[in-house]
Amino acid sequence: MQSQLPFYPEQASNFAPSVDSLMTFLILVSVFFSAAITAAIVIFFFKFHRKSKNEIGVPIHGDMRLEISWIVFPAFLALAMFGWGAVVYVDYRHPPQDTLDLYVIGKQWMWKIQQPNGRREINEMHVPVGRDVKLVLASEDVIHDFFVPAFRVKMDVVPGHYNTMWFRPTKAGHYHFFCSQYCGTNHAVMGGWVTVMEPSDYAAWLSGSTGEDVNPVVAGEKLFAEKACSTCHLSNGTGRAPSLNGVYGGTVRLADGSTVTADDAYIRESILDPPAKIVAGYQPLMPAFQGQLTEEQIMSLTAYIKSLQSQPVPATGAGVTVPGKR
Amino acid sequence: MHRTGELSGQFQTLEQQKDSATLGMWIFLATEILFFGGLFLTYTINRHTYASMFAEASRTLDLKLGGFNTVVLIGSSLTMAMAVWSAQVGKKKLVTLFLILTLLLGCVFLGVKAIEYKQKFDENHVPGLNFQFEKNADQATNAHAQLFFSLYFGMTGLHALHMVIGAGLLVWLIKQSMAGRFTPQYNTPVENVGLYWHFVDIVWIYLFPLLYLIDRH
Amino acid sequence: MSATMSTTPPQSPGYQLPKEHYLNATYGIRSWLLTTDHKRIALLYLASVTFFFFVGGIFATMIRIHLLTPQGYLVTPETYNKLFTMHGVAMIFFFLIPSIPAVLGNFLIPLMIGAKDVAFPKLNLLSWYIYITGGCFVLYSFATGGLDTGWTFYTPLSSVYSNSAVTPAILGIFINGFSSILTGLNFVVTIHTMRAPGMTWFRLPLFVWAQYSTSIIFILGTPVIAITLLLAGLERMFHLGFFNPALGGDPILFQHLFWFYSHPAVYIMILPAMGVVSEIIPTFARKPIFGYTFIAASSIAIAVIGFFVWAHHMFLTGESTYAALAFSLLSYLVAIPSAVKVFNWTSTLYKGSISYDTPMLYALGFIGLFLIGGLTGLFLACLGLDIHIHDTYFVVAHFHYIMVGGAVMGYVGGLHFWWPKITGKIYPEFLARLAAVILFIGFNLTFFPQFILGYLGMPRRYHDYPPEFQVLNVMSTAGASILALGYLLPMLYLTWSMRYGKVAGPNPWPATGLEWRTPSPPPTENFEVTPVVNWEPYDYKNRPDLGLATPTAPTLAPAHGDD
Amino acid sequence: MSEHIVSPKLYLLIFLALMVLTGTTVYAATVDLNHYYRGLNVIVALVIAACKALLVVLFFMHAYYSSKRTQLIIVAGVFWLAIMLSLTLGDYASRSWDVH
Ligand code: HEA
Ligand code: HEA
Ligand code: HEC
Ligand code: CUA
Ligand SMILES: [Cu+2]
Repeated sequence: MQSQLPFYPEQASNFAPSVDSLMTFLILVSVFFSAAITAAIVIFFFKFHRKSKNEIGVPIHGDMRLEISWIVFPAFLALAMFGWGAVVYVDYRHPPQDTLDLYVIGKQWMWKIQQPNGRREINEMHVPVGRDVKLVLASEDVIHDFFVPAFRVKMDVVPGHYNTMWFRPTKAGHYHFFCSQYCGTNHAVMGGWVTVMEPSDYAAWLSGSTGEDVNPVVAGEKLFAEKACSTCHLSNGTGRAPSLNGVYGGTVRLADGSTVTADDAYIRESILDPPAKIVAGYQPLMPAFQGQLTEEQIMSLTAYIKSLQSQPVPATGAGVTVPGKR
Repeated sequence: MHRTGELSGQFQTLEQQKDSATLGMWIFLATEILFFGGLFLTYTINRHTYASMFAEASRTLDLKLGGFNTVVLIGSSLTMAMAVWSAQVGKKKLVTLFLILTLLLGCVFLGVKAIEYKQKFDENHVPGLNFQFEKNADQATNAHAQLFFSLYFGMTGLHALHMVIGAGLLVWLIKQSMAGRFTPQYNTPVENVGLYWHFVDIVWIYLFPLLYLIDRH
Repeated sequence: MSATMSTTPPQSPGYQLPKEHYLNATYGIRSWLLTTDHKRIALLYLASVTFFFFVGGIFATMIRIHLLTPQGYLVTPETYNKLFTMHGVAMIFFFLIPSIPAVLGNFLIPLMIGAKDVAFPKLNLLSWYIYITGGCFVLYSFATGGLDTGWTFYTPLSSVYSNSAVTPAILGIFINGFSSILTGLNFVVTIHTMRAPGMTWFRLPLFVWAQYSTSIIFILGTPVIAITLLLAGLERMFHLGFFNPALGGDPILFQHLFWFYSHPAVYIMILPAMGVVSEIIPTFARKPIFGYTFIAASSIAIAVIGFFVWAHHMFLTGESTYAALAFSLLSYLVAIPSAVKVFNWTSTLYKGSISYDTPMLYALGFIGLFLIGGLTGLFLACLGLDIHIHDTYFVVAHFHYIMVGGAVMGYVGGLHFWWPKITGKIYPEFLARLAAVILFIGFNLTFFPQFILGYLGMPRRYHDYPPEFQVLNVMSTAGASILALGYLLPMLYLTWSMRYGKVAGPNPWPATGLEWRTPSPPPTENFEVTPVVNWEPYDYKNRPDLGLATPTAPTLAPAHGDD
Repeated sequence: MSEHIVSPKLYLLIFLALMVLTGTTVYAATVDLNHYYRGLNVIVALVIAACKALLVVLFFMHAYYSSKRTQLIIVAGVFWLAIMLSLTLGDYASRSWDVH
């Protein structure tokens, strides 16, 4: 996207102004030091140019006050840079509550994006303007990186665990996103476009979803039966495994006495590597599913488990069964 | 470490030459700490992530053989130290004797290690070669157990490689010692190989509990 | 302390080369390939690192030509990826890391401290052979399938997914590591035990301090990259899982291990160049360096603190926020000693007697370009800003400013400065100044536009980019062709001068170091008699032997107590 | 470098101490100490190993009698290892503090 200002890409998210003013501050400091030192060199050049062949300079060995001041003064500036940068970064690493969650899966060399209602996109991402958007990032193979210059945000997409990033689009439009971590042959073309829409347009676009998209909750429910999760995880909690109703987002007590928050990463780990965190009061019976589920399937299962929040517990205690399973 | 104990050209005095050799050896050992350090870091992170799997896998190792080897290796450190002492006090025969003893103990260690490796091979516990942890272990269990055994072979293998190099150095020392080269004035090679040998011992002192002794209860 | 020194003949034009020196002491290929003379080993390194600079430079040229147009017409994506990887590997591991230490360091450290050779001459030769062996492995990888992992070898791309010749390359770098370790070990021992009488620690030339600090990193950092690459190599060969998440491993762990070495390694590249600059500036300003102790101590500080900052390359990998905060703060801490150096160099010019011989041009160019490179390092270390500029061309510009504008300029400047000592001949001054200016201009044109490209959002390692970035890319390529010409010139006239240059004499500048108190080129054993040092470093005032005017009458005043 | 000659008796003593410690570490591993404090088993194993290593360095390798310079090198090696381990593990440990 060509910008109006030649040295800045377009500003289209809440982070863009903060990053740009940080940039301005650092440029000012840099210009100050570069100018001061260049000026000193040039002035000394003319003033102290060797006049005769055998001339020597005035022996000056040093000056303690100068040394201290040029240690302390830059140190203060450095602290300022660090502090300001830290504020922006900490904000970036801590998504606010109540975000619009999109799932992003990177694989050589394309991006798969899933909207909360299950609508899927490839190398395209639609988001509403003014809403806090959180991306949950997963990779099927190597490390990728989701980068939107106009939003001034990027985050590595690391196989084996979830990273999250967030932003709030501030301006409707069409913006480039790139893969910014080298990932093999077609790394350079592993990009696409983010479309920022007015909320009403976005809602319309979402509902215009074609029937082919499988709702992840439905897909997850199906998998839950197929992978026989449902044989242990009875929804009334009478089975060998804890009921998953209302687990997501809550706090789980573990066998070793510690507690964790049941977020995406925890659910993922519980599925792939159950012995890592054992729920208090249960045996480590659950088989590890590592290597048997794709990132997409894990996300569907997670979406399903997440949806169990609101579902009433079936009165029969028969657990969640889906008619027509294999 | 100069072959004959004469002064080599770049030095002014024998004192300086010896000083340099010792300093060089210690610096080399410092690099070795960091070299093994990378492995220990990898080990720590994986053991933390897969704690129960590591414990389970560790229990398949032969504690008796491992313990025996620990005793053997520490014993060889003792004989090595004695060899240095003999050289320092000028007992030329004893130097040779203790060096040979050290070499023998080193070989015993390597022999036992070979037996253990053979067992692993028979149990399909060698990563990269049809690794199968237990009969019906699922994919994830296999992968995590394989991590343990990769580290086991990586760490003990590198350690064994150091032992082999040490054994080579010992052979070289023994030859010189038999020619009566080492005297109270000139024994830097014995001392320096000694330092190396003790270092290799220390590595094992850490490997033994980390690999063989995870939650043996 | 009286300055009674009688080794150097008085300055007069019409020097003759000494009859016998290290170059003509013995003849024949064997006398070179089996030499244990540190000066000859330095020349062996000179030839081999120059070769790798060519190799890397040719890849760089192809990169720049390919990037002339958005779609790129020169090579396929696979090939492009191999180009920048092989460029990075050749330049970093086989050119820049060994360049100043193994060439100038090897040649000069014994001369500067008044020793006959390094402490372990055979080990020194062995280092070179190890380097060559490692180099052969890497060249083998380049020739048979190339290497397309990026110089950073991130897993699981390098250990599982790449189809190129990764294993031999990893082995080559692994082997090469031992060359670095042995060189570092040799230097530290030499500096500790081989100093001439009177050469106290605080009389050491700053170049030696810089080499000492570099050696600390060689010794304590290199083993970690060795083991890391070994693990990655084993993972690739035997399908193990240390860093492969599909098998339970952790790719971030690889990055920690990699950068634990590779960040300190950037100081391996810059510290020696800083040492060179610290020699050149007092010589051409003809006065003691400003704040000797601070410059010496800052080298050590950089070497040590440099080990605490590595994860600033990993701010966006998902490392913990707390770790990111700590590593960012520490990165700012390591900038302070660099700042101290810059300020002290500049102050040294004050009230100097400044001449602008070629080495001085390079030194001043170094200050300017290193400054920009270093300051933009602060942008990258700034957490909030790195979110945007990480892995863009901003990073590429940052490190070329420091490594090409800084380290390579320092190396080329140092080569000019000590060329008379190495060969006994003087290079053509006019051509040399011209080349320095061309390099300066070409360099800035090549890499300044890349800062802007980066901020506009062009990711690095792209063979194909959106068309709006084209103008700046064309500028960069234009600059690169000037740069290539700039490098061609010194290669030609330096080679030419070896035969046809004017005879230099023992101390053409004149400079104060011990290395200038022996004939040029020096005899094999360096000094006819072991020198005794009884003057302070860079002390022009109390050195009547240099034949320069002194502000006061040339009495043999005490060496210190002047201010 | 003044050379210090350590008596064989001391060597033997150190060797015996090492044997005792080896026995202790094996025994300690068979007792469930984690029960008292999470990870106590590993901590005990590592403390014992550190003691053994210290004995070897100080006496078999004569570091106890060596120059300050030699001791500094040892400390540096261990210190750098500590940098690597602590900062890396610090990253891993503090990731879970980021609960939001
Ligand atoms: C010789 C090589 C060299 C050197 C010396 C440096 C020096 C520095 N580098 Fe750089 N760097 C690289 C080579 C080098 N770097 C390379 C190769 C990469 C990319 C690797 C890859 O991914 O391929 C990289 C990447 C890199 C990153 C990661 C970027 C990213 O991927 O997102 C960061 C982040 O913090 C960084 C920071 C710094 C800092 C703070 C310094 C500091 O040491 C700079 C200190 C100097 C100064 C600051 C100038 C002088 C100071 C003054 C005049 C006073 C003013 C000072 C203050 C106000 C504090 N560098
Ligand atoms: C010491 C280190 C060093 C040096 C000296 C250089 C030198 C140069 N580099 Fe750099 N470069 C790196 C280290 C270095 N580089 C690293 C580590 C990377 C990252 C790799 C990665 O991402 O994995 C990189 C990446 C890199 C890129 C980014 C690629 C990408 O991300 O897609 C580019 C693009 O412009 C580039 C250009 C150049 C140029 C034009 C030079 C010029 O300065 C070179 C000039 C030299 C010559 C041209 C040879 C000598 C001249 C002659 C023999 C004259 C005759 C020749 C001709 C007429 C052609 N380099
Ligand atoms: C053989 C029985 C079994 C099967 C099959 C099984 N689980 Fe479990 N699961 C358990 C047990 C027992 C626990 C509690 C102990 C633990 O944390 O490992 C558990 C814990 C969990 C948790 C953590 C719950 C919490 O309260 O924090 C999640 C999430 C989970 N399982 C998901 C799944 C999914 C998804 C599947 C299918 C793909 C599945 N499980 C299949 C037995 C099973
Ligand atoms: Cu995906 Cu780069
Ligand atoms: Cu760095």
